Amino acid sequence: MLLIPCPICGIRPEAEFTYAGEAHIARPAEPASLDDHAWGEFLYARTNPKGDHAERWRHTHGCGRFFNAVRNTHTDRFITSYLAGTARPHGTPSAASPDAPAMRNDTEQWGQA
Amino acid sequence: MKHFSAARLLREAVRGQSGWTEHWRSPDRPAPAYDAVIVGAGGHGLATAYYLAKQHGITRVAVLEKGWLGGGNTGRNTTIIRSNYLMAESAALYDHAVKLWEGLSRELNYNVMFSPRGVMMLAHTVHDVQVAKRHVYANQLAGIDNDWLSPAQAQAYCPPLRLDAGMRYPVLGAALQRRGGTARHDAVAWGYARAASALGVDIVQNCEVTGIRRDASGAICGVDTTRGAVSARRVGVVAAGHTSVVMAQAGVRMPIESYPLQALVSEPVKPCFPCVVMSNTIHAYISQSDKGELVIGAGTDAYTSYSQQGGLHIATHTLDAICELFPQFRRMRMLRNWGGIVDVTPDRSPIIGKTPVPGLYVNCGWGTGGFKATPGSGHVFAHTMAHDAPHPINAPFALDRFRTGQLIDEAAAAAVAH
Amino acid sequence: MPDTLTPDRLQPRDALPILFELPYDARPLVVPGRLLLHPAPDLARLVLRGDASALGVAFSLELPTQPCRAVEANGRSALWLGPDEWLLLASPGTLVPTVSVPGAAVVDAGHRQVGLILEGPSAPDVLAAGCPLDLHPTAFPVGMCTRTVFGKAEIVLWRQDNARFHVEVWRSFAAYVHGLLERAAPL
Amino acid sequence: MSLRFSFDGRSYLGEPGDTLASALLANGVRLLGRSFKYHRPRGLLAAGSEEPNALVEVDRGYGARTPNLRATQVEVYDGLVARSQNRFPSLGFDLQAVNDLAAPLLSAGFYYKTFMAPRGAWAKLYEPLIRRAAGLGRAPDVADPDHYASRYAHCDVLVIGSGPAGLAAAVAASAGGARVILCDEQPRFGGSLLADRSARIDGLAAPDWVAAQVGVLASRPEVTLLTRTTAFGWYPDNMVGLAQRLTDHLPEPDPTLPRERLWQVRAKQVVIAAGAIERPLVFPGNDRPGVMLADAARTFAVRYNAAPGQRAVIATTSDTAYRAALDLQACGVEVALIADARLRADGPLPAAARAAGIRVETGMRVLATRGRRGIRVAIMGRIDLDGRVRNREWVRCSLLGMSGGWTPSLHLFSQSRGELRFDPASETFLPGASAAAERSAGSCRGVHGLDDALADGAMAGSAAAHDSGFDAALPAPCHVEGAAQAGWTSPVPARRKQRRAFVDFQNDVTSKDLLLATQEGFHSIEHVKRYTTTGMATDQGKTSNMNALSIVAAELGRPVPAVGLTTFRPPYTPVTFGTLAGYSRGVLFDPVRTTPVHGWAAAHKAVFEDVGLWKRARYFPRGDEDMHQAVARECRTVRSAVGLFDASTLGKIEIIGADAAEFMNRMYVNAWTKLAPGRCRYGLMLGENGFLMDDGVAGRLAPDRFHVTTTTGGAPRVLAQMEDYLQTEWPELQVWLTSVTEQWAVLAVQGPRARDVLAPLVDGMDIEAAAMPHMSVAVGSIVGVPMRLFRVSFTGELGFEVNVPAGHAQAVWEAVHARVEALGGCVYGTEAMHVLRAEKGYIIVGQESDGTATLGDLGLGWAIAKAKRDFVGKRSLDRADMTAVGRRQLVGLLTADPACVLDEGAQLTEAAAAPVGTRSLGHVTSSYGEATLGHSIALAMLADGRARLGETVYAQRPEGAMPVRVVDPVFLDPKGVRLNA
Ligand SMILES: Cc1cc2nc3c(=O)[nH]c(=O)nc-3n(C[C@H](O)[C@H](O)[C@H](O)COP(=O)(O)OP(=O)(O)OC[C@H]3O[C@@H](n4cnc5c(N)ncnc54)[C@H](O)[C@@H]3O)c2cc1C
Ligand SMILES: NC(=O)c1ccc[n+]([C@@H]2O[C@H](COP(=O)([O-])OP(=O)(O)OC[C@H]3O[C@@H](n4cnc5c(N)ncnc54)[C@H](O)[C@@H]3O)[C@@H](O)[C@H]2O)c1
Ligand SMILES: Cc1cc2nc3c(=O)[nH]c(=O)nc-3n(C[C@H](O)[C@H](O)[C@H](O)COP(=O)(O)O)c2cc1C
Ligand SMILES: [Zn+2]
Repeated sequence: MLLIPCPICGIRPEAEFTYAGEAHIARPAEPASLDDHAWGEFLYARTNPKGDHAERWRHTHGCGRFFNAVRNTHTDRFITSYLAGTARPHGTPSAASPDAPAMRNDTEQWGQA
Repeated sequence: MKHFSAARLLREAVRGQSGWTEHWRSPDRPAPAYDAVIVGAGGHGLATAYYLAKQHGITRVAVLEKGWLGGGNTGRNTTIIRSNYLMAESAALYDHAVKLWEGLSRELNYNVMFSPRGVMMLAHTVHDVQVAKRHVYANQLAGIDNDWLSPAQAQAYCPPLRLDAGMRYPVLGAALQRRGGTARHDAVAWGYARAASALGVDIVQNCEVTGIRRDASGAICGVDTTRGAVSARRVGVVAAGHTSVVMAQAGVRMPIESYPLQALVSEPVKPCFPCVVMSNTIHAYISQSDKGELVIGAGTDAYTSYSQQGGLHIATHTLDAICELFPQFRRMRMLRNWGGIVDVTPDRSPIIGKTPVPGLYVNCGWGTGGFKATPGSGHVFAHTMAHDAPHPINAPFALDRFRTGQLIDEAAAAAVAH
Repeated sequence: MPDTLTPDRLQPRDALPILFELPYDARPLVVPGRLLLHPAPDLARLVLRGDASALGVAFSLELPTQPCRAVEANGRSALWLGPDEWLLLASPGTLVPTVSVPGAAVVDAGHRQVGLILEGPSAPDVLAAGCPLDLHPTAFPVGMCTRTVFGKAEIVLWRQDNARFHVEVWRSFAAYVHGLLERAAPL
Repeated sequence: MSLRFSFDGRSYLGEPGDTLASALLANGVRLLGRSFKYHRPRGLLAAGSEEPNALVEVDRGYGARTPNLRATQVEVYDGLVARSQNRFPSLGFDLQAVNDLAAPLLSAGFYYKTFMAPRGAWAKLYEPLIRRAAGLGRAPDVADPDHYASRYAHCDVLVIGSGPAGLAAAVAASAGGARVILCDEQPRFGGSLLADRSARIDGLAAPDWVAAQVGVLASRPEVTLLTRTTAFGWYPDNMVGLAQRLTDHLPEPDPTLPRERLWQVRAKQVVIAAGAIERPLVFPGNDRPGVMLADAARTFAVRYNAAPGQRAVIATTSDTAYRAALDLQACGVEVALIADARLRADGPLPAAARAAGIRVETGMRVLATRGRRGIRVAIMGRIDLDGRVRNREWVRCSLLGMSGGWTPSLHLFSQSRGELRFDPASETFLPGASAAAERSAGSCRGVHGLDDALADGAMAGSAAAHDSGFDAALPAPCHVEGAAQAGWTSPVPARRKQRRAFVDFQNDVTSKDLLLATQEGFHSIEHVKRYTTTGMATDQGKTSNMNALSIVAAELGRPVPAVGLTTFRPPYTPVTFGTLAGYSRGVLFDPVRTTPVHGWAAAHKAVFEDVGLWKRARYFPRGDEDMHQAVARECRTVRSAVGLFDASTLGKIEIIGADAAEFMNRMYVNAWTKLAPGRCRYGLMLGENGFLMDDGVAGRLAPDRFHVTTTTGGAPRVLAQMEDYLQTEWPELQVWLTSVTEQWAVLAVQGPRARDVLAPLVDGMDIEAAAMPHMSVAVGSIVGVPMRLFRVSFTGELGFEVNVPAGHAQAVWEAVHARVEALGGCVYGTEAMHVLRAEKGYIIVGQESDGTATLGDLGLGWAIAKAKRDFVGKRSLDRADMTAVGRRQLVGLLTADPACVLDEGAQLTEAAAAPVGTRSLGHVTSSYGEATLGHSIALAMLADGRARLGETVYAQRPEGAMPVRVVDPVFLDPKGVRLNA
């Protein structure tokens, strides 16, 4: 059972959380403007890196908040966590992903990843 | 390759086993060029190489494996084999595999111990019954054996099953596929490796693919590995949990997430469990291996990971489910608990086919249930790589379906795990 | 059609002619010298969401803004459950049935959940049978409250005293939580 | 005080503190088990949890039978009943021992090479035979009568192992007030000190020093002491699983006590002080009863006062065995010879042995042993450089104590993902870089001397306390006298080609098997393991893995670390399933959620069904009605009079805030802006993938307040999806979501007399059609209880859903029920509800739809507010496949035979004949008998269904195909006259 740093409540056991997939895949503001390929990428394509991964969690059985975290998927160790809607903190290593995601990301910094 | 048989076993017994030779060649490094390269020496990759050589005459093939062959999910799964899937596309794919399983030991001259002892899927609620019957009828129409059993019939087939009134989840019936069963997972990898090697395929272990090369036109021209570069015009990625990592080397983002999936075995006991039992409502499945351990699995951990380990709470939940179904096993003991990395697609169906990159093929997304498909998957994937076009059976499983929306959503359709 | 329906009448349970039913067999459980498990007294409950100060004014109680802390004043308690979420507990009949607070939401949860009290030196250990939080007083001091899990149920756990916990649980999970506490109580 | 126990039906006496192993040894019993494959007679190899041979079954009667327990861990109590396993008919005479003669045929992996013909023979013929031969003990066959406990625990420092290193660590760690848990798998703390008869620590004999330390620890309030507690597994973030055995050692345990308890310990720091395991020597006949680890022999003699033999030969490659020899001699065992394979042995211990008059030979090793069912002779000799044997000598003995050095216990360290480091000097792996907040101390990191182990433990303990935030001064070093000093030279490798010398005792893996595996191309140690099964037995290779590794490495000509160990995995020793399952059992397995009127329903003989975690009343049989009859009556009553139904399990969410309607617009396909307060709408929610996710009626209570209902099973999912979008996509919306599922109980009153039922009860409310038309909502009270009243219908009848606070539900239910009865109505359950809604063509999410159905497929496209720019799932609807021809669409079916009730799930085909491979046109989703309409009805998803209205297709049944006419799914009152009454 992982220990997960909720940015609001502090470090708490995994049993209180729900994993919610890769972070920073913002829903397009105008879905209708995306072609099928871009929409398919938004819905389904994931970085799935072996290494540092920006991901979403919800402290479901705690404060109820969704938040973002960077976790190393090889060691399962959390590196940092931060409030939903905020940018991935500077200085956190970003997993190399050669293809920029097709959709808009909500942070400048993540756009590269 | 020397033929395996009882007679040979006897001969070797007499002369002190001195005549046995290596099951497969172990080249230290890959040759500079091949007609086809397979990334990943799991069951699917090895089977692909075997069928490329055997059925399509493409023998200049390398299977590159970053660890030891068969050490991925092939070596760590609960070995359940069945084909009673709901969607016609899936049923066709998995039944293609089951038919190959039935003759596989002889085909490979390697006893993979395919044991059609029956796979029974329990229904605990009225909704389960509806779902199970829908499977049964769909399978029967497709010519795939799957029978609906009353609780008493289920217990007759699997005497350890309990029908006590006081159970939290009573057994309301079961769907039974008699042709389903188990096989010896390691032997599947070894048997394919041996047969492929005998046909000229190079299996190079401890050789990790670190880059995928593309020529000016964007087409595949080779791979980089920890043991040197290899040129090839056809590369098939069969890397299971690591698919996203390998495909990223070619610049392709995949609809895949990799989750830890745990399994465990008990201490070995004398035969006490005749078949495979799965309960998707309670979330556990169990069978007994030839050696006598109860082989038990359940659902994945909740987060993506490449750690090959998961949380203790998964094992405890798995076992509370097993003990609820089979309270007599409460005093049995867990001997070993391990994890694999399963590659999960949004519709829980595999991806087998071409990619946007010419010459690059992918076979992945088998998630928690691809062992059963090993022979069929290798067979149709070899066809795809040989012809640069899918076999009719894997045509529906194209990567493109995530654009068109033509998903093959077994999970959503039936809430059935593997 | 009216623009807005008349608000629900927030009725304290004992103000009604009929008995409130507890969803489990609520006999107190005693392990002498170690543990007492009994139903919490009858309570009115409101879920408060939104603007803390507006809600504080409306309910004449300064809501805690520090995470996972409860405050008690004027005979009512406010438990911080999330950055904009509090559970307000009060004796029956003492809550003004206000449902409309600007910039906030108020929902009656009086019947959604029930309260259990665990008292005695063993209380933290018995809770540890299903709650993965560290309940040592240094980690979970008096006055701390939080949603968490207990076995396969969600609870709200509030430490009222070193050896006294208040547990809130949705009513249909109460029998389970009570049953598990009872099973774990002998230690 | 002696304890009476039995083994294989014979009665023996033991002493308190005995294990079954020591007690049997003391009684002169040396044959304790049979091996897995060859059924070779086996005695004890070890004295602890690493024992591979002596596996027994313990039977407490009352169904509590446990297989595969190690005799070295079974504590003797008065009345203990133990049996040997894996033998027939008896341990002494085992017919399957013929396997041993066939050993050349049964070489590693033989089964992969044969049994392949004829096709199918494997499963029918060979496999059953192999299965019967395999396995060890017998699985229990009745439900386990015992129960199990579980708890989470948290500490600053967890210390695993209570030998000198562990005790010193625990004392040091707890000195400054840190929370410390000390666990040891043995019944007593002390580890190796319990078998130490010569060492004095700070002036105390070893056991007394142990007692003093335990006393100190017990006096510290923040220390938890756990004996009989195995640290079995290391999980992420320093979660360590402990299995505590509470009653197995008791003659008559209090039945209220749990048998075992799982501890899930979250430790800030861990000190691993798990000690080391002695390594056997590999020589032919090394598995005869009487051949055991030298330190085990010493432990039996010193700690248990159980002489493991009368005349001993000690064969060793290390100094510690000299200590064993000396102690055995002191306990009255004749030590005939110490044969040290090393060429020199001049340490203090060899000197002491020589001084004690023991014959010591260096450069000598065991070549073989002789003896039926137990060693009688050890054949010793020297081997020169070209492999020839010299000085062969037969030494008569009943005990052969062997020592190939010590293997530090790295199991938990490795599980914590620490890196192993090979130490060429001792030919062992040692802990290298840590990956978790842990440190190793004592023997398990190669610090073997007692004084060193004590100092190492103290240092580790205080460092761990320091790292978890406590002041921790290093205690003064202990003063140690008389202890065995560590030290050995490299273990001498096994000889290459020799007759069967056992490496993995339990799985009968010999050095030959390992060589054969490498010969056959299995070069990875992981392949060797799987091909030979070495290390895969219930001891997980504790005594064998290092020997296997060195044999394979030598054969491949590679350095040991280049070959490497196989992966360590939990558990350290086997853990009972029940312990891991804990309290989960029956009603504590999964919460049983019941509605506030459950008690009433149960009292009125409801038959319940499970829906998610809920129990729902399925039907209410009267007299001897079966389900079919009861449901038919309930349906007829609703259609003709009125029915009362408990719909409390429906999910309910209160959506409040200035932007509530906008939020609804985005979450649901429908338009909400214009819905007036007091009105309801049937809402449909998609996943972002465009498929139907959930449905339910939403009532607008105020401009800024909606009361939304969801399906029973979908409630958590819907709320989670709403929260997700609200928090992460549209945080600018002022909306709050609160689950009120359990706040409101829901009483559905449905049928032509529904209004008559409620009118007198609803405290002055006007519920006539004009004031409360279909799809409206009002707030008021009923029999004095606050109420939200919805006029909605899931039956097609005039209907209301009365929402009352759950605590008052039963009282309101009773009041309403009295009216229902008075008006000729009845209660009905979920089954009748299903029939009634099907007659109206209303779908059930999860039954008609299945996660692959679009609204178009379900005939619900009308609900989509076309003008909305966006809502969740909208974009996906434009994908090619979502509107393709040939999709399955919801239709009604009428069977040619009106009495025929199709099976749900039945497949539909174009023609009556359906040879294998016939394409399915779709399937029956719901199907019911002739309850009210006089004929059966079915709903189905049918390819291009709406274009087929009026056509006949065929439903395939085991009895034969049934022609069915495709009709509109609304069978009853298509104009909604009844509904709007
Ligand atoms: C615990 C568990 C239980 C399961 N139970 C079942 C079951 O009961 N029934 C069932 O049908 N299925 C089951 N499965 C799923 C099944 O194991 C897999 O779907 C199947 O084995 C996949 O085979 P594969 O050959 O594709 O993958 P793998 O066997 O994982 O092979 C992929 C190989 O690729 C290699 N590789 C990765 N990256 C690189 C690289 N860069 N270079 C070189 N090589 C690389 C890996 O090392 C690995 O050996 C289970 C899985 C797990 C983990
Ligand atoms: N010189 C040598 O070669 C040699 C070899 C072995 C032992 N020794 C002696 O052993 C002592 C070393 O002390 P030590 O404290 O390191 O080891 P130890 O063997 O005294 O103690 C280890 C303890 O750990 C327990 N244990 C092991 N794994 C466990 C687990 N997973 N869960 C719970 N308990 C577990 C064992 O039951 C044992 O009591 C020294 O006194 C030394 O003289 C010496
Ligand atoms: C079907 C099956 C049966 C197994 N039986 C045993 C067993 O009897 N003993 C054992 O130690 N491990 C057994 N294992 C587990 C392996 O030892 C090993 O844990 C697994 O292959 C994963 O590899 P890893 O633990 O080395 O990562 C079994 C694995 C499988 C898939
Ligand atoms: Zn939180």
